[in-house]
This record gives sequence, C-alpha cells and structure tokens, in this order.
Amino acid sequence: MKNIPLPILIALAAFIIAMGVFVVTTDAVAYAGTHAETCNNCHVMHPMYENYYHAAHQRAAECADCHLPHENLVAYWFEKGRQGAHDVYVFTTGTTPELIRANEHSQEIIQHNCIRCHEETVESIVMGPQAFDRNCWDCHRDVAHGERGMSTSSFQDSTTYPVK
Amino acid sequence: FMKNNPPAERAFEPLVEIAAMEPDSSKWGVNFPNQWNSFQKTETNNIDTTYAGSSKFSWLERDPRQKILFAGYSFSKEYNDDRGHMNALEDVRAIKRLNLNDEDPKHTPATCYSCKSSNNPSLWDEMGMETYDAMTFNEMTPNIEYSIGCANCHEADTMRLIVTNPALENALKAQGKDWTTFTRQEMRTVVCANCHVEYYFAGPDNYLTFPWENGTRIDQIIEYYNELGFKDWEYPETGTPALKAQHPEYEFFTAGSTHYNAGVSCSDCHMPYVSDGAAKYSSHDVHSPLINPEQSCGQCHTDVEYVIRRVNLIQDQVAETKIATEDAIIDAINAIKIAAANPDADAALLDQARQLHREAQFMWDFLSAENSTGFHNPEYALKICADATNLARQAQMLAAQSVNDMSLLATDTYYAPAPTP
Amino acid sequence: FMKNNPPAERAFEPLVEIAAMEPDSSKWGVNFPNQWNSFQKTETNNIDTTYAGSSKFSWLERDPRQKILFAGYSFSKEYNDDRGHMNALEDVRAIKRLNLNDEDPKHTPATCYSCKSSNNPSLWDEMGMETYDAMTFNEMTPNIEYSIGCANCHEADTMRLIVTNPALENALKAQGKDWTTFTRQEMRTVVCANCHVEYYFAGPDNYLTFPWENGTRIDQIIEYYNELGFKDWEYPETGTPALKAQHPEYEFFTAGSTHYNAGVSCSDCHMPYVSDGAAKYSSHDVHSPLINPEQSCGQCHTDVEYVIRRVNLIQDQVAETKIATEDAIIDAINAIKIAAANPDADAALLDQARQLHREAQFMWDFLSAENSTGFHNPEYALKICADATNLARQAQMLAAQSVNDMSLLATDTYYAPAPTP
Ligand code: HEC
Ligand code: HEC
Ligand code: HEC
Ligand code: HEC
Ligand code: HEC
Ligand code: HEC
Ligand code: HEC
Ligand code: HEC
Ligand code: HEC
Ligand code: HEC
Ligand code: HEC
Ligand code: HEC
Ligand code: HEC
Ligand code: HEC
Ligand SMILES: [Ca+2]
Ligand SMILES: [Ca+2]
Repeated sequence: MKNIPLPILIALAAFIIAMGVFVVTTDAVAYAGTHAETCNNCHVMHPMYENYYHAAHQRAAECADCHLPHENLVAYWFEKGRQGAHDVYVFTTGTTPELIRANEHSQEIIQHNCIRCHEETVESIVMGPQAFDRNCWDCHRDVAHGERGMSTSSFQDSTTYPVK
Repeated sequence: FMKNNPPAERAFEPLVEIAAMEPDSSKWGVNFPNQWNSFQKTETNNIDTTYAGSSKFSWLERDPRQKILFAGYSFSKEYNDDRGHMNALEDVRAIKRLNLNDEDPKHTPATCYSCKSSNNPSLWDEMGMETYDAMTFNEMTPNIEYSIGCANCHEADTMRLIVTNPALENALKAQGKDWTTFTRQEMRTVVCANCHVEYYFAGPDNYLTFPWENGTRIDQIIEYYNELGFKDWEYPETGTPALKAQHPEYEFFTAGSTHYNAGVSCSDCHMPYVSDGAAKYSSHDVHSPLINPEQSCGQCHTDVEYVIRRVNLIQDQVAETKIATEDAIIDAINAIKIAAANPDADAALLDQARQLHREAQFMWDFLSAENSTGFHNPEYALKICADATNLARQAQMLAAQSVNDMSLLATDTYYAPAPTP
Repeated sequence: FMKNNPPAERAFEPLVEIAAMEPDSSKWGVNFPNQWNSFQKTETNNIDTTYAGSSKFSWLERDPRQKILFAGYSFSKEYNDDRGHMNALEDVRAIKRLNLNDEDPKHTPATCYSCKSSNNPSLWDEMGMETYDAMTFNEMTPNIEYSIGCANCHEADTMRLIVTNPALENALKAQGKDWTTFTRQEMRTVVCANCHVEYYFAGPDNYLTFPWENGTRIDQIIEYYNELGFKDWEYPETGTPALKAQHPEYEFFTAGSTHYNAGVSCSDCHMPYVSDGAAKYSSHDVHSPLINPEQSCGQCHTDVEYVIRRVNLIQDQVAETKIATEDAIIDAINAIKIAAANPDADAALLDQARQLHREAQFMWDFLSAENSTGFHNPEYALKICADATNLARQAQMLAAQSVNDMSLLATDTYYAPAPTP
C-alpha cells in the first residue's frame, strides 16, 4: 500500500466507489442473470416481454433459455457478452431499428433450444436423410411471443388519455 | 405511482385548454406535438406507389377508359388520386367538377365541404346539417378556413374518437346501431367512415346521406338506389340512369375481408404506432402503408417482404380483371348507344339493357373508387368483377336484341371503335 | 443426440428390412405403426363437410349442370367426390367411366391405374412406363393388388419423400427442374404432385403426360393444349373440341396462393402432426382439414374459429360465382348447338365460338375439379370465374352472329330451356 502514491490510491478508491455506485444504481449484476424482467429493463424489449409474458412459455422458460446457446458454458457466456454488448451499443447510440427482428444467427440458436427441450417430442419428425429445414415457429407462430399484433397492444392501452 | 391513480386521473396534463370542436389543429398541437407534427406531413407527402400514393395524378389519363365510363358526368372533367388530409380543402376548391354558378340549378352545394374541413363539426353544431347542406358551395366558402383536422376525429376534452359527421350518425341509426357503445378498436375503423364511404345528396336540399338502410354490401346498396329510383346522372346517348360510387373503403373493407374479420382496423395499417425516442404514438401522417410497410404491416407480419410481394400479386390480379370489366362495360355502352338511337328499338328490352348497364357500372365503380386496388378485400373485388362483367355482357346482348342488329355484338370496341350511330 | 451424429445415422432403427418399392404397406407398418394405423383410417372415413369430405356423393346429382357440361363424355356417366387413399383401387374399378371392351379402340388403358396403386413403382421399374401405359386396363388388372401405399411416396431404405411417378419426373424435367435438389419442405408438396395434377394421355399408346411444358398456370396449360391441338372429346351437337380438367390441386395451389407463397405445404394441412404420448408424427389419415381444424390449422392460426368462418366465406363466395359461370357456359352451349345445326352458319364465326367455349369450359373445370372449392387459392379461383364467364358470353354472342339469330342470346337457359334446334 505504502508504495502506491496517494493520488493513485485516491483515484483507485474513487474508481471502485464509482463502479460500486454504477453497479448499484444500474443493477449491472442483474444483467449477468437470466430474469426476463432484466431484459425488459430496456424499454425497447418491452413488447417482447409483454407478449412473452402472455404466451405459452412464460411458465416454462426465460429469455435466455431460448435466446442463448446452451451446449456449454463458454458458448453461453461468449454469446451473452457479445449480444449484450451489441444491444447496449445499439441502444445507447440511439440507432435502435424501428422493427427489431431476430437475425439468422439468433434463429439458429433459438431452433437448437426448441429441440433441446422438446427432443423427445420431435425425434421422429426431424429424423431422416433430409435436413429439417424449417423453424419450429413457422407453425408454432404464437408460442414464444404470443399472438400477432400483441407487440403493439401494450401501447394501445395508452395512458395519454382516458376512455369514457 | 401510475398504478395507484384511478384511471380517470391517468389522463394527460394538457398544457393548454382546447375548446370543444376547435377547428384550428395547431392549437391542439401544443398539447400533442408528435401527432401534430406527423399530421402536418400529409401536406407535402408526394411519394407514389405502383397503383396509388400521394401525388395528384389523373385517373382519366392513367386509364382513359374512365373518360368514357364517366362521360357526361363531372368526373370526366377531372378526377385525380387522393392526397394527404391537409390538402383536402385546397383540392376540393381547385377541382373542375365544381359548378360555382349559383343561378344554375345544378350548382355545387355546400355539402361538398362536408368531408374537407375541421370547421364542420362546430358549423353543424351551430346551424344543423340541414341548413348547412341547403346552402351553396359559394355561400359556405367564407365559413371554411381549415382543411381536415383534429376536430374531425377527436373530442377535445377527452381526446377519444367520435363520430362527428351527422350523416354517419344517421346511417348507423338507420341500421339500429349506436356508435357510443362501440369499442375502442371498432372506433379505430368507424372514425374513418365519417368520410371514406359511398354517399349521395338526398332531396332538393342536398342532404348528405349514406345509402346503408338495407346494409352496406354492394347488392344491398344497389337495391337501396333501385328502390329509391335514384340516379347520379343520365349517361349520354344510352339514356342509362347511371350511378357514381365514391370511395367506399369502409363498406368494402368491412364486407367480410380477412383483416376486418380478424379484428384489424383502418388505423392499424394507416396510422401505425411509431416511436419518438421512448414514446410511442399513432402516426397521423396517413397515407399508403406501402410507403412504410415495416411499421404498418411489420407489427403483425414478421415477414414484411412476403406481404409486400403478396400485395403486388393481389393488386396486379385485380387491376387486370378490372380492365377486362371496363372493356365489357364499354362494349355494352357502345351497343346501347346505337340501339337507343334507333326509333324502332324494343323499349322493354332496351330498358332492361340500361338497367343492367347501370348495375354493372356501379359495381365496377364500387371496386374502382375504393382506393386500394382490391387489397382491402381481394375476394370481394374479384367476385364483383365477375358479376359486373356478366351483367355488362348481358346488357350488350339485350341492346342487340332490342334492335335486332348483330353488329352490336362487337367486342373490344374500346380498341377498335364500333361504328357510331 | 442431434449434434453429434452425422445425419444419415440419425435415422430410425428398422425392426424389419423393407424391400425397395415394396407394394405391401402392412410390411412397412411393422416399422412405423403410427403412420400405418393412421393411414388405414382413410379406408373407413366417411365424414362430410359442407362442400367436400370423405363420402362418395355424386357431383352430377349435387349440381345437375355438370351433367350438361360433361355431356357426351364419360364423366356424365358417373362422377363422385374423392375418398381416402385406401379406397383408390376399389373406386377406380367400380366407376362407370371405364370401357372394359378391349376390342373397342376407345377402351380404358392401363394408364388409369397410374395413381391408384402402390404396385406401380415396381411395375414401372420393371417394364418401363411406356410398356405399362400401352397395355389395357384389363391386361394390367392382375398385376395390381394394393391401393395407394407407402411406396407411392417414400423410398424404402431412407424413408425420404420421392417422386415415384415417371410422368412427374418428365414434367419437372421439361421445365428444367430436378426434384432431387428440392428441399424437404418442397417435397412435402411435390410428393402430392405425383397424382393431384392435371394430366392427359399422349399418343395412341396413352403415355401419361402432365401439360406443363409452358408452365403450370391456367393460361399456359391452355396454350399448351391449343398448340398441341389436343381434345378430350367432342362436345355433342356443338362440335366443340372440349377439354376435361382433372384435380389440378398442385397447379392451383402453387399459382401464387397466399399459403404457398408463405412456404406452407400440402402436408402441413392435410397431414398435420399428431401426438402419440410424447412423440409426434405426421397423420397419414389424409382428408379434409375441416374435419380436424385444431390440428390442421391451429398451430399456425391460434384463432381456429376465425379461420373456419373464413373458409366458409371463401367457399360460399366461390361456389356462388362458379354457378354463375356454369350458367353462362350452358347458355353458350345451347346457342352453339342451334348455330351448329344450321347449314348456313358462318363457319369462321362458329369456330371462334367453339374455341371460346372450349377455353371457358376448361377454365371453369380447372377450378371446379380442384377439390377445395377455391380455398387453395381464393383469388385465382375468382379471377378464373371472371375470365371464364366473359369468354362464355362472348362464345354465345359469336354463335348468334354466325346464324344471325337473336333468339340465341337468351340467358338462364338452364332454368328455362331454350328451344332445341
Ligand atoms: C420459448 C422460447 C422463447 C422465449 C422464452 C423468448 N423468446 Fe424471444 N423469440 C423466440 C422466437 C421463436 C422468436 C422469433 C424469431 C423469428 O421470428 O425469426 C423470438 C424473437 C425475439 C426478438 C426479435 C423480435 C422478432 O419478432 O423477431 C426479440 C427482441 C426477443 N425475442 C426478445 C425476447 C425477450 C426479451 C424475452 C424474454 C422476455 C424472450 N425473447 C423470450 C423465442 C423465445
Ligand atoms: C440496453 C438495452 C437492452 C437490454 C437490457 C436488452 N436488449 Fe435486446 N435489444 C436491444 C436493442 C437496441 C436491440 C436491436 C438491435 C439490432 O436490431 O441491431 C435488441 C435486439 C434484441 C434481439 C433481436 C436481435 C438479434 O440479436 O437477433 C433479441 C433476440 C434480444 N434483443 C434479446 C434480448 C434479451 C434476451 C435480453 C435480456 C437478456 C435483452 N435483449 C436485453 C436492447 C436491449
Ligand atoms: C427451457 C426449455 C424450453 C425451451 C427452450 C422451449 N420450450 Fe417449449 N415448452 C417447455 C415446457 C416445459 C413446456 C410446457 C409448458 C406448459 O404447458 O406449461 C413447453 C410447451 C411447449 C408447447 C406446447 C404449449 C402450448 O400451449 O402451445 C409447444 C408447442 C412448444 N413448447 C414449442 C416450443 C418451441 C417452438 C420452442 C422454441 C422457439 C420451445 N418450445 C422452446 C420448455 C421449453
Ligand atoms: C408443420 C408444422 C409444424 C412444425 C414445423 C413443427 N410443429 Fe410442433 N406441432 C405441430 C402440430 C400440428 C402440433 C399439435 C399436435 C397434436 O395436436 O397432437 C404440434 C405439437 C408440438 C408440441 C406439443 C406436443 C404435445 O404433446 O402436446 C411441441 C412441444 C412441439 N410441437 C414442438 C415443436 C418443435 C420443437 C419443432 C421444431 C423442431 C416443431 N414443433 C415443429 C406442428 C408443427
Ligand atoms: C390490412 C391493412 C389495411 C387496412 C386494415 C386498411 N387499409 Fe387502406 N390500404 C392498405 C393498402 C395496402 C393500400 C394500397 C396502397 C397502395 O396501393 O399504395 C391501401 C389503400 C388505401 C387508400 C388509398 C391510399 C393512396 O395511396 O391513395 C385509402 C384512402 C385507404 N386505404 C383507406 C382505408 C380505410 C378508410 C380503411 C378502413 C375502412 C382502410 N384503408 C383499411 C392497407 C389497409
Ligand atoms: C373529415 C373527413 C375524413 C376523415 C374523418 C378521414 N378522411 Fe381520409 N381523406 C379524406 C379526404 C377528403 C381525402 C383526400 C384529400 C385530397 O385528396 O386532397 C382523404 C385522403 C386519405 C388517404 C390518401 C392519402 C394519400 O396520401 O394518398 C388515406 C390513406 C386516408 N384518407 C385514410 C384515412 C383513414 C385511415 C382515416 C381514419 C383514421 C381517414 N382517412 C379519415 C377525408 C377524411
Ligand atoms: C362523405 C364524405 C365526402 C363528401 C360528401 C364529399 N367528399 Fe370529396 N372526398 C372524400 C374522401 C374520403 C376523399 C378521398 C378518397 C378519394 O379521393 O377517393 C375525397 C376526395 C376528393 C377530392 C380529391 C380526389 C379527386 O377526386 O380528384 C376532390 C377534388 C373531392 N373529394 C371533391 C368533392 C366534391 C366536389 C364533393 C361534392 C360533390 C365532395 N368531394 C363530397 C369524401 C367526401
Ligand atoms: C383522420 C382522423 C384523425 C385526425 C384528423 C386526428 N386524429 Fe388523432 N387519432 C386518430 C386515431 C384513429 C387515433 C388512435 C386512437 C386509439 O387508438 O384509440 C388517434 C390518436 C390520437 C392521440 C392518442 C395517442 C396516440 O398517438 O395514439 C392523440 C393525442 C391524438 N390522436 C391527437 C391528435 C391531434 C393533435 C390531431 C390534430 C393535429 C389529431 N389527433 C387528428 C385519428 C385522427
Ligand atoms: C393488427 C394486425 C395486422 C396488421 C397491422 C396487418 N395485418 Fe395482415 N393479417 C393479419 C391477420 C390476423 C391476418 C389473417 C390471417 C391469419 O390469421 O394469419 C392477416 C392476413 C394477411 C394476408 C393474407 C391474406 C391474403 O389474402 O393473402 C396478407 C397478404 C396480409 N395480411 C398483408 C398485410 C399487409 C400488406 C399489411 C400492411 C399494409 C398488413 N397485412 C397489416 C393481421 C394484420
Ligand atoms: C392451408 C391449408 C391447405 C393446404 C396447404 C392445402 N390444402 Fe387441400 N384443402 C384445404 C381445405 C381447407 C380444403 C377444403 C376441404 C373441405 O371443403 O372440406 C382442402 C381440400 C382438398 C381436397 C379435397 C378434400 C375432400 O374432402 O374431398 C384435396 C384432394 C386437397 N385439398 C389436396 C391438396 C393438395 C394436393 C395440396 C397441395 C398441392 C393441398 N391440398 C394443399 C386446405 C389446404
Ligand atoms: C399415388 C397417387 C396419390 C398420391 C401420391 C397422393 N394422392 Fe391423394 N388421392 C389420390 C386418389 C386416387 C384419391 C381418390 C381416392 C378415391 O376417391 O377413391 C385421393 C384422395 C385424396 C384426398 C381426399 C380424401 C377424402 O377423404 O376426401 C385428399 C385430401 C388427398 N388425396 C390429399 C393428398 C395429399 C395432401 C397428398 C400428398 C401428401 C396426396 N393426396 C398424395 C391419389 C394420390
Ligand atoms: C395423374 C394421376 C391420375 C391419373 C392418371 C388418373 N387419376 Fe383418377 N384420381 C386421381 C386423383 C388425385 C384423384 C382424387 C381427386 C379427385 O377425385 O378429383 C382421383 C380420383 C379418381 C376417382 C374417384 C373420384 C371420381 O372421379 O369419381 C376415380 C373413379 C378415378 N380417379 C378414376 C380414374 C380413371 C378411370 C382414370 C383413367 C382415365 C384415372 N382415374 C386416371 C389421380 C389420377
Ligand atoms: C400420400 C403420400 C404418403 C403416403 C402414401 C405415405 N406417406 Fe409417410 N409421409 C408422407 C409425408 C408428406 C411425410 C412428411 C415427411 C417430412 O416431413 O419430411 C411422411 C412422413 C413419414 C414418416 C416420418 C415421420 C413422420 O411421421 O413425419 C414415416 C415413418 C412415414 N411417413 C411412414 C409411412 C408409412 C409406413 C406409410 C405406409 C403405410 C406411408 N408413410 C405412406 C407422405 C406419405
Ligand atoms: C404452416 C403454417 C400454416 C398452416 C398449417 C395453415 N396456415 Fe393459414 N396462413 C398461414 C400464413 C403464413 C398465412 C399468410 C398470412 C400471414 O402471414 O399470417 C396464412 C393465411 C391464412 C388465411 C388468410 C387468407 C385469406 O384469404 O383470408 C386464412 C383464412 C387461413 N390462413 C386459413 C387456414 C386454414 C383454414 C388452415 C387449415 C386448413 C390453415 N390456414 C393452415 C400459415 C398457415
Ligand atoms: Ca392517394
Ligand atoms: Ca372427398
């Protein structure tokens, strides 16, 4: 301790305090977790949260169960960091697209997760020499995020004005 | 804290108080800058799509058959595609269809302002629609200052959607319906029916009326006009008591279209929610959804490219079939003209021919004047084409029979004109 | 298990070995009891829906216009609604359309077995389709033991879906397509095209052929038959070189229907997944999806009631418009008959009338023989009605012109028969 110059000590302490405050006020640790409510912190995720909440999987799965790879911990944490950094970057730079859509990479992850949980059910239909070339949600259009149009319904209950 | 307040108090905090039926939208805009800003964009929008869009292109030039189909009626003078709501006043005042000679018994009445201005709700409130409609267009002009605005759709103190046009209120009543019991989602369609509907002027005092007493389906509307013996004009040389259909988007869309039956409203497609940073609001920049399909369709259809390709296919199919129907009607018109010029024509057969011409043309127009090139209800559009073509051909056959002249059966006379009478 | 095994090894562990093209489905059923059990249900299914279903009701009785429309052709003798796959053999052998007199040059050829039996793949493999088709129905009968079965759709060792009918292989090749490159989802539609397609017998040896060289849309098929100068029969008294359309479900569905364009396959609706305990499998009990809409439509459309109401509306609209088209064609037929009986008729005009009658009737039949009452492609169905009605009326007018006889313009002659020649 003695060898460390005081200004640096102060700076270090300040940094630690600042980080602490940052972590406490922004609840950064939560982002390492899997609570659906955490994703919902970002208001742009609100429609997805809202209609996930009303869909079939709310009792069964959290966002990360579908949206992050689960074959091993490395893949899981790498993808979590990568996606998180991407989302935060897009969000803070204000370049959030009007229409958020899962990209192909995400779709692949999701598909693997459907099969991971439902392996027994789909065993006989995905087998065979030809690849099972469609996404589960081509048919199960509502199981993950509820009925179509629900993404906007949360806004239709606008609080801007009362209804007589 | 939101959750603890009773709903009534969850309302907006108005910056300024808006008088009931305030015609000046910019005053409302102080409280609702997003809605007002987007609304103003309707004035300068100029983007066209394949079949529609926001420029003022001429239908008579784009499809010269329509010059023939509206011959003798004001629509053959000028008929343009519609533009944004902020242009309504400018456009109605500039159109060559007006007859501003008040001495002429056929002068344009004040009724033509009914769907063009936010001054109307307060004017109707003050003088009543009967008095309003009995005035001439010229007489009304000084009272009309603003184009369409907030007061045409909203109640000032609550901002809820309301029926502002007494003609709509009457038409709903005639069907035993009370709009104050409608749900919010229903109002998101009905509010457009203040204007986007087929109408006619009843009686000598031009009382604005929607022909819905028997219902809003095409056969019910034709039945209504037939019972009434109403005609918009007499088609020149054929003597047909012709009807003009005007923008029946509401009737067309609600006639069992897939979207209407699924609970989708006009506003879902034409006024999608858009975001301003954090806040979402309804875009008041009302125009073709094909200009911003991600917002308009994307909230419900994940594959936006797919639905756009689909719209193209539907519209191409309808446009092609519609032209075939027009050609058939023109063949009928040319035949009836020759028959009508013949003093020896069988009057009963000729009248039957005219009646079928009247119905075929109204059916075609119902589809044509509906501005989505069939998309609002594709199957209805094509069924109407099938029925109208069948009637037009039968009209032509009756005309030929009435004068016993085979040359009247010539087809494609639009391309190779038949000998004139 | 998915990730670690190479695809080929992910396959099932067969209990018994199945020979290539094994015609006996019960042998395959040892390995796949769920599929085999559900497949057997197609034999006893008897449930009807509003417009279709699995009973053997007569079309000629349900819509007697068809007796007139098919007059002079075998279809006017007996024409029933289709039933489940296990009945195909019984039904083809019992139908009054057969001509089992091998001395008659118009005897029924073996080709009529092409789509009715699981014996075919191995027979085609042994003797080639040319030899097969050159035989008579009677000659082939001893070789045919089983109705449709696993071998018509699956490759025995891999269970993948394959094209088994050489006519389909040829037709795809003529379009420059190679089915072995198709994806699994594509095969879930193409496998039905082994049979659910329009076909004709080419040449004196009745070679089974699909008329797809120009494409599979209705105008392209008509063009193909016109170029070939092909006719199925000559319509009696009118002399029209008439065409019969047969079950073009594949061509109809793939002509830009909303479901096809969205990537939905025949199997998605007609062979939905059903579950047996934990595992799910494709139901091989193929029939109208309206019998079990929860399974057939319910995964994609959560509001099953809505889509069912929608099917009803689509089918009602199509059925009504289709009848109007039939009436127009019958008017044309009655007019052409009278004209054709007249030795002074203008031959050129009369031939034009016949050509339009031929096309109108084939268009109508294309829609009518397609078994979904328009649902597979509602807009296409209605556009076809509009076009066919237009042509039928023009045929009628030409017939009247050819003999200069106004009485031939009588309409609704189906209801009030026109005077016979
Ligand atoms: C049961 C699995 C599952 C769960 C749980 C789930 N999702 Fe999804 N998510 C999906 C699927 C499937 C899609 C659609 C991908 C597509 O359409 O290509 C999707 C799409 C999305 C999209 C892109 C929007 C779109 O329509 O393409 C976002 C953002 C998203 N999810 C966020 C979330 C959030 C936040 C949560 C938790 C509140 C969550 N998801 C929970 C399966 C799931
Ligand atoms: C910091 C705000 C924020 C948080 C917190 C957040 N997101 Fe997002 N998310 C975004 C933004 C912004 C986008 C749009 C990115 C784009 O389209 O490039 C997005 C896009 C997505 C997508 C679609 C794009 C893709 O990668 O396929 C998914 C899925 C998604 N988020 C899931 C989640 C999940 C799961 C969580 C919680 C673990 C979460 N998000 C938390 C801001 C956030
Ligand atoms: C974390 C594991 C998990 C993942 C990942 C998952 N599921 Fe599920 N799923 C479940 C469980 C558990 C249930 C039973 C839920 C219940 O009934 O409460 C279920 C239920 C279902 C059901 C039947 C429920 C209904 O009411 O419709 C379907 C269909 C389904 N899942 C499809 C999918 C698809 C498609 C995906 C991928 C987009 C997916 N699942 C991802 C665990 C999972
Ligand atoms: C072609 C459409 C289709 C596709 C693709 C599809 N499913 Fe299904 N799935 C169905 C249908 C139909 C059912 C209902 C079966 C029933 O009613 O018995 C179903 C049922 C289920 C169930 C519930 C089974 C039960 O016991 O109730 C699960 C879980 C499921 N699917 C998961 C998946 C997964 C995971 C995938 C992707 C590998 C997938 N599905 C792909 C149509 C599909
Ligand atoms: C499901 C979406 C949808 C609904 C609901 C809908 N529309 Fe449209 N509307 C469209 C599309 C798509 C077009 C075609 C635009 C084009 O061709 O550029 C269109 C065109 C129009 C046009 C002409 C636009 C132009 O560019 O000139 C008007 C006016 C219109 N609609 C009014 C209405 C009214 C009024 C209602 C309710 C009664 C309604 N629409 C309901 C999608 C919709
Ligand atoms: C007060 C009457 C009135 C009401 C209410 C009204 N409209 Fe209009 N609308 C018009 C008139 C008039 C025009 C044509 C203006 C012009 O061409 O100058 C028009 C034009 C349009 C256009 C064409 C715009 C373009 O750029 O081509 C669309 C789309 C449209 N309206 C949709 C709607 C919808 C959706 C609603 C309900 C939410 C609605 N309108 C309510 C009178 C009205
Ligand atoms: C019931 C409401 C209503 C009445 C009454 C009405 N309009 Fe309109 N008008 C509309 C709507 C809605 C549009 C936009 C849709 C369209 O153009 O088809 C429109 C569009 C127009 C346009 C722009 C497009 C064009 O046709 O060139 C003109 C000009 C116009 N109206 C003139 C008139 C005149 C003149 C009258 C009286 C004869 C009249 N309007 C009566 C509702 C009305
Ligand atoms: C053509 C009809 C029409 C006109 C004109 C109109 N609005 Fe609206 N407005 C609507 C519709 C439809 C909604 C959606 C209401 C709902 O969802 O209940 C709406 C919603 C709103 C809302 C609620 C929040 C939101 O964005 O959904 C506000 C605030 C509003 N309008 C303000 C205005 C103002 C200010 C004007 C004048 C500049 C105006 N409106 C003109 C039809 C109109
Ligand atoms: C509020 C939700 C919603 C909106 C917004 C919406 N749709 Fe739809 N759409 C539906 C529903 C629900 C169906 C009915 C079929 C179903 O259940 O999947 C449908 C069906 C369709 C179909 C199939 C019908 C056919 O005839 O092919 C097309 C195409 C389509 N929509 C295009 C569009 C386009 C283009 C837009 C934007 C202009 C749009 N939709 C906006 C909900 C919506
Ligand atoms: C989107 C769902 C869907 C798809 C995809 C589909 N069909 Fe159908 N099919 C139906 C419906 C609904 C009916 C009408 C049944 C009725 O009227 O009872 C039908 C009717 C039929 C019938 C008559 C059934 C009976 O009861 O007699 C046959 C045969 C048929 N389809 C074959 C096919 C073939 C072959 C394909 C692919 C080329 C196909 N279908 C694709 C939904 C579908
Ligand atoms: C080997 C020829 C062949 C193949 C391959 C074939 N079908 Fe058929 N299908 C027939 C015949 C023949 C009938 C009529 C049997 C009868 O009426 O006795 C029929 C009848 C049907 C029916 C009517 C059943 C009823 O109960 O009314 C449907 C639906 C059907 N097929 C759908 C399909 C679908 C979907 C496929 C592809 C997955 C398919 N078919 C493949 C020859 C075939
Ligand atoms: C390219 C395949 C194919 C050929 C070749 C074919 N059929 Fe069919 N047949 C079908 C299909 C598919 C159905 C079920 C759909 C339908 O009935 O419309 C069917 C149905 C039938 C039915 C039951 C329904 C009815 O029409 O009463 C009979 C009987 C029949 N065929 C007899 C014949 C005869 C006789 C021939 C030879 C002239 C023949 N088929 C040639 C495919 C074929
Ligand atoms: C009319 C055509 C047809 C006939 C006949 C047929 N199948 Fe299938 N079969 C299919 C289709 C389509 C699939 C779905 C394949 C896919 O999704 O890749 C399928 C899938 C299967 C599968 C894979 C698992 C599943 O259920 O999806 C098995 C195993 C199977 N069939 C066995 C049989 C057996 C055993 C028979 C005879 C009893 C038979 N099939 C007859 C068309 C047929
Ligand atoms: C594999 C998924 C899938 C299956 C199975 C399916 N559909 Fe659809 N359906 C769609 C898609 C995708 C659309 C296009 C509109 C959209 O994007 O939602 C659609 C559109 C529709 C529409 C709107 C089109 C119109 O003209 O009104 C109706 C109605 C419909 N489907 C009925 C049915 C019926 C009935 C069945 C069962 C016999 C069925 N569907 C089976 C996916 C499916
Ligand atoms: Ca326009
Ligand atoms: Ca059947």
